[in-house]
Amino acid sequence: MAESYAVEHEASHPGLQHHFANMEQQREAGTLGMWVFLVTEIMFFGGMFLAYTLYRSKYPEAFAVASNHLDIKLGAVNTAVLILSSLTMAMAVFSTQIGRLRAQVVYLALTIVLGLVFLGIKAVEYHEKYVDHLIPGTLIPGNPFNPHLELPTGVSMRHVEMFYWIYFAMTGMHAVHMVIGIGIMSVLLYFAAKGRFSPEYHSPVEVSGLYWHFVDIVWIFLFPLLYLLGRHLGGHAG
Amino acid sequence: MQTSWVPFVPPSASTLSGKVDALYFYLSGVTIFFTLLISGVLIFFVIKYRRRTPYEIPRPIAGSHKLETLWSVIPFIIAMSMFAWGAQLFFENSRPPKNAVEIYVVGKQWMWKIQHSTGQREINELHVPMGRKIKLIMTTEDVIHDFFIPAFRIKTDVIPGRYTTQWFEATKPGRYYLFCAEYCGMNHSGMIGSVVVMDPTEFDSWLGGNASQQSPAVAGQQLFETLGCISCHGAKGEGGRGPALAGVFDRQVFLSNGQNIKADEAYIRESIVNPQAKLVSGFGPIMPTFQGQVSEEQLMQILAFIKSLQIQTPGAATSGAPPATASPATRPESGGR
Amino acid sequence: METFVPPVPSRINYLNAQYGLKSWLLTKDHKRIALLYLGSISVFFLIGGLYAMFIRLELLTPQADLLQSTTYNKVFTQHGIIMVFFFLIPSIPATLGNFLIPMMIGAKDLAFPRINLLSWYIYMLGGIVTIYALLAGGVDTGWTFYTPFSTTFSNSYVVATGLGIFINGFSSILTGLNFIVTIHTMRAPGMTWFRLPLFIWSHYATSLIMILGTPVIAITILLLAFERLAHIGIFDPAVGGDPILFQHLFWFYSHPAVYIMVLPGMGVISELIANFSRKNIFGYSFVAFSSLAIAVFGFLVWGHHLFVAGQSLYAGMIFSFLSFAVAIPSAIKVFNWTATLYKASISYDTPMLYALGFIGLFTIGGMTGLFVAALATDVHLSDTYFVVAHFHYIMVGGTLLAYLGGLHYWWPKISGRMYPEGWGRFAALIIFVGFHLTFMPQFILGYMGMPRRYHVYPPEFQVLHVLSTAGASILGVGLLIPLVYLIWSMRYGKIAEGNPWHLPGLEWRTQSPPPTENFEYTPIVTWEAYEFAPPEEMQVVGKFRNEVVERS
Amino acid sequence: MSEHIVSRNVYLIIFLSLMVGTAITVVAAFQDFPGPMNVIVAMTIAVVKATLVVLYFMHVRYSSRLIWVIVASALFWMGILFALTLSDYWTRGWL
Repeated sequence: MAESYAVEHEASHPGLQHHFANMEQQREAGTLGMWVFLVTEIMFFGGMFLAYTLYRSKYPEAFAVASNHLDIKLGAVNTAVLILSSLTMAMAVFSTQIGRLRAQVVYLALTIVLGLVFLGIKAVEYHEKYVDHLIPGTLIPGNPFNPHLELPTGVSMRHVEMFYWIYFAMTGMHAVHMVIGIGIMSVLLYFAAKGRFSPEYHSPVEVSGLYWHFVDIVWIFLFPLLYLLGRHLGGHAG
Repeated sequence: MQTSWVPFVPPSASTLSGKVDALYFYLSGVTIFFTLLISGVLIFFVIKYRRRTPYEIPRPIAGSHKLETLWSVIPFIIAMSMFAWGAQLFFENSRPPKNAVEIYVVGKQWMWKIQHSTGQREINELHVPMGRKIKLIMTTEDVIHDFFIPAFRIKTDVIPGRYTTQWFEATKPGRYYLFCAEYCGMNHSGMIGSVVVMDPTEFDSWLGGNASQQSPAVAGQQLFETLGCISCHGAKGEGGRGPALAGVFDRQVFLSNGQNIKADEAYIRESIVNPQAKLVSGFGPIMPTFQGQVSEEQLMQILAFIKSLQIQTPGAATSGAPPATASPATRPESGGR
Repeated sequence: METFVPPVPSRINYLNAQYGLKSWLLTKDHKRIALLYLGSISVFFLIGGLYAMFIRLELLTPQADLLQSTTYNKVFTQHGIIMVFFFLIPSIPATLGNFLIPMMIGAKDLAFPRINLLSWYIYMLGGIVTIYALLAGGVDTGWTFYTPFSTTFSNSYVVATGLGIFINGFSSILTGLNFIVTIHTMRAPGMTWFRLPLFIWSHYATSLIMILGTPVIAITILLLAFERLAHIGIFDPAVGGDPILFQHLFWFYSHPAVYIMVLPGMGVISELIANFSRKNIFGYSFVAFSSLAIAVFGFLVWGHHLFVAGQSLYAGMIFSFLSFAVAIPSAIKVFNWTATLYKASISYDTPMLYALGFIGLFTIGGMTGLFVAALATDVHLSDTYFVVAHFHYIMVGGTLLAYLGGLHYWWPKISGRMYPEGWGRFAALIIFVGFHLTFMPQFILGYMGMPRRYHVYPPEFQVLHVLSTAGASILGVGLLIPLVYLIWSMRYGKIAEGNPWHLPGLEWRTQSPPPTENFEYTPIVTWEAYEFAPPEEMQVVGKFRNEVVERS
Repeated sequence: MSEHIVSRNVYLIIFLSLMVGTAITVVAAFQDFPGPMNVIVAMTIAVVKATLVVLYFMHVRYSSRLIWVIVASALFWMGILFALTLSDYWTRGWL
């Protein structure tokens, strides 16, 4: 803490940066920094959640029809994969904290693999949407939004398209975060394999873990909002 | 153009303008008072307590809770008086009176298209009678515009995909500016026109001078037939597979989700372009959407027709009970849950 | 007065510790990064000022003679975008804040020096993308990017400009993040929250807005760009979207952004008022907490931009009420600054002139905000020149004056040289006069009904426009004078001592310019904020060095 | 501030609860509850799951008060964004 009156620079640990007084201060700054960053992430996704809320309340039928066309099995499996990856991430932090460095490497590698599995399943889903002409607007040139959906009377195709636009915006933005997360994990894995982290210096692992869990939380909300709401109105589904 | 005898104030030509001016003068007075007060005290202190010797250290003063309270509470009270005054005036003027004459306005890059209920059309000019309440029902074909008449102190955005309204009662004959106040692209500053306030008798003869044009309601009736609305709603809006439309305007509608809503312009428009949004209780989701199939002007004509149906069922508004032709879905305002 | 000999400053400082372009472009020193920002925002200010000049010249006559409509629309749009996103928002935080926050709290650097450098590069990247958009053809949507004009109807470089602003947003986020963490974790021993200079409090509040608001504009601009590129609608009514949602999201950031601009200015003014009157700030805690109150309330009032935009009547009333509430913390600040001067020892140095000017202009700017917060008058005034005048009083009269005042005040610390005092006072006076002449007529124009963003206007407005243009010329000259003499002083100015104004703040208790790690020893703070003492007690080798020795 | 090391069993329990939550929310989605109950059920489960992740995986339960304040303020500002924007949409029809 700043109040610890540590005046002389501790030269003890190679991980300590010159402008911090000690490891404790450095760790605190890192954790706090990540939390503040996550606040910005919450607000970033918040804008999209707001758009979703508004349009879902405006066009409930269209959204139910569109939502029922998503693959609930793949969505649920992906949710499980991501939760499992959160567990392996937490275990990676845990292993570092208690100094089991081999386990730490294994858990980090597992986290990366699970992240890749998630992205793979996501890619399969995106491909299905591509084949079904469910990609909105002219995002993919030459493949305009033109699904063969049976729409209940009065439901505008345009509003179904809007659901898919929100779907792609939100899951796409989430996937971008996953890619960044996997990148961070790979760097961590590299340094972990070189034995950089230890119980005294595990702050990078811990801070990256916070980010990973946050991405998981976003998905925990996306899954019901995009895949589940409207299932009970199953009759309308095309 | 008309000018005002008060310097720096635009001509005042509606029942509202004088009230807005009064609030404006109050706000200006408070602003000038506080600006002079603070500048005066500042200048006095700066001169009186100027530095006299290079290293002098004045005695520190920590602060005063009494003063802090004083100069939080007094500004708050003044601010609330401004809020209340402004809100009350705004509230009063946001609800168009029932007996107002309706004029349809469609904005488009970069002109104003205006149609009177008799069918008379104008572009970038709006002729209105003095002393009568006028309600503008406005929308746009492209981007957001804003219908601004400084002499009346009114302004409202004109928004694609929905209706906005504003109303006024002109008090002085003359020719006043009409501006587009929301930036709308290349020729934004060319999207100006004028409002001509006329003597009521003069206005009536002006309106009658071009009576050959079809009124919006008649045009709306034709659309009602060609678009096939009559097959469900009936030729006179008496209803059938779809809810009855005669007499529905401005009354409470009971929805299938258990809520009540007033059938105003916005609701009728929504029911045409997005019929499933607020289904009338007792009717299935069988109406197709007309989004993108009718132009803004056509929508306004259909709206005018539906409104005119109300007049053709006399007694509905006064009896308090639903007219025989109306579906069970329409209920008098007092019967809402 | 007893005389004392100031200690001989070490000749090594942050400016000459290393040489070469690389030592600047790869620096992690917050002071050097502040200078990088100072240079780049000055360039953007000049570009934005150039656009302002074209606007004022065109408006001399009621016809379109200098610029045609498409050009004029681009010019005012680009004036707004450059000034708001690339000058005003980073102005005080990224330069003065960056330079001073670690020094004022007794730290060696910000918590994340690399992120600090990164934020400058992101800022430059955003700036370059935006400049590219301007050169490639410009953008004509107004800085507000209202849909559906920006998504469907405009034929200009909306996506590229949006991308520039999107990128730039991250620079703002990272700066805010760095400040918050630094203020929380890097304070020197003894530097408690209530010993912090008010500059720090206001930067803390600013950083809150930066991290909470900026992400929302980022996602909004991103959605807008996709809507434009792929013809899919979140905001386009043609496909069921709602253009008002865009306005909500846009103003959720862009109204608090006004406080990002003015709060740091208020922090600077608190420093100037206290230090040039040698008095502690009257009601320190009220001024400190009013900064936080402004940051929080600032997020509750965005809907007053939508009073005539088709927002519901009731939402309008809520927003109007909250907008009046946010006036109170600002009023508290003005009253406390004024009260600070009571029985003080006031000097007439240039920074103090700017501070006094600020209070006057901010009072007018703030009070005219009440006209547009009141619903009935806002109906008449919104989107007229009244609004233009109002926010220029806040942004130019507030932020710019505070920025210039702060720059003069800390110039000896930053450059190690004094600016020429006579020229400084002269320029301050010219700017004050020119400013009033530019924007006072615009209030009147606004009430008379002159809409903003018009380059062709009815002839009866001409007299006031000519006055405004005349004022703008004076203002322009006034702004060029400091540019010239500050550059001049870097080489020819009088050498500044460590504490030329004899002030107690930590940033003055080290040499000018400071060494790379700011202090020779970690200071231990044993005094309150604005606790004035005889000069020899506030020296480079003050009591804190002895204490360090005692403790180690 | 000495840090708290969460035990492995806690992590496992949380993981299992999250999986159970996922299963329940999928099953519940196919039931036709009256009115807006489907949304409420789905959102409640999601909030509970997110809370578990935040408290245990992200160690907030064992963190300083500052972290709590940060998390709370993020939610508060999300609340502002939603509440005031929706206050416009929900009162559009009133007059």
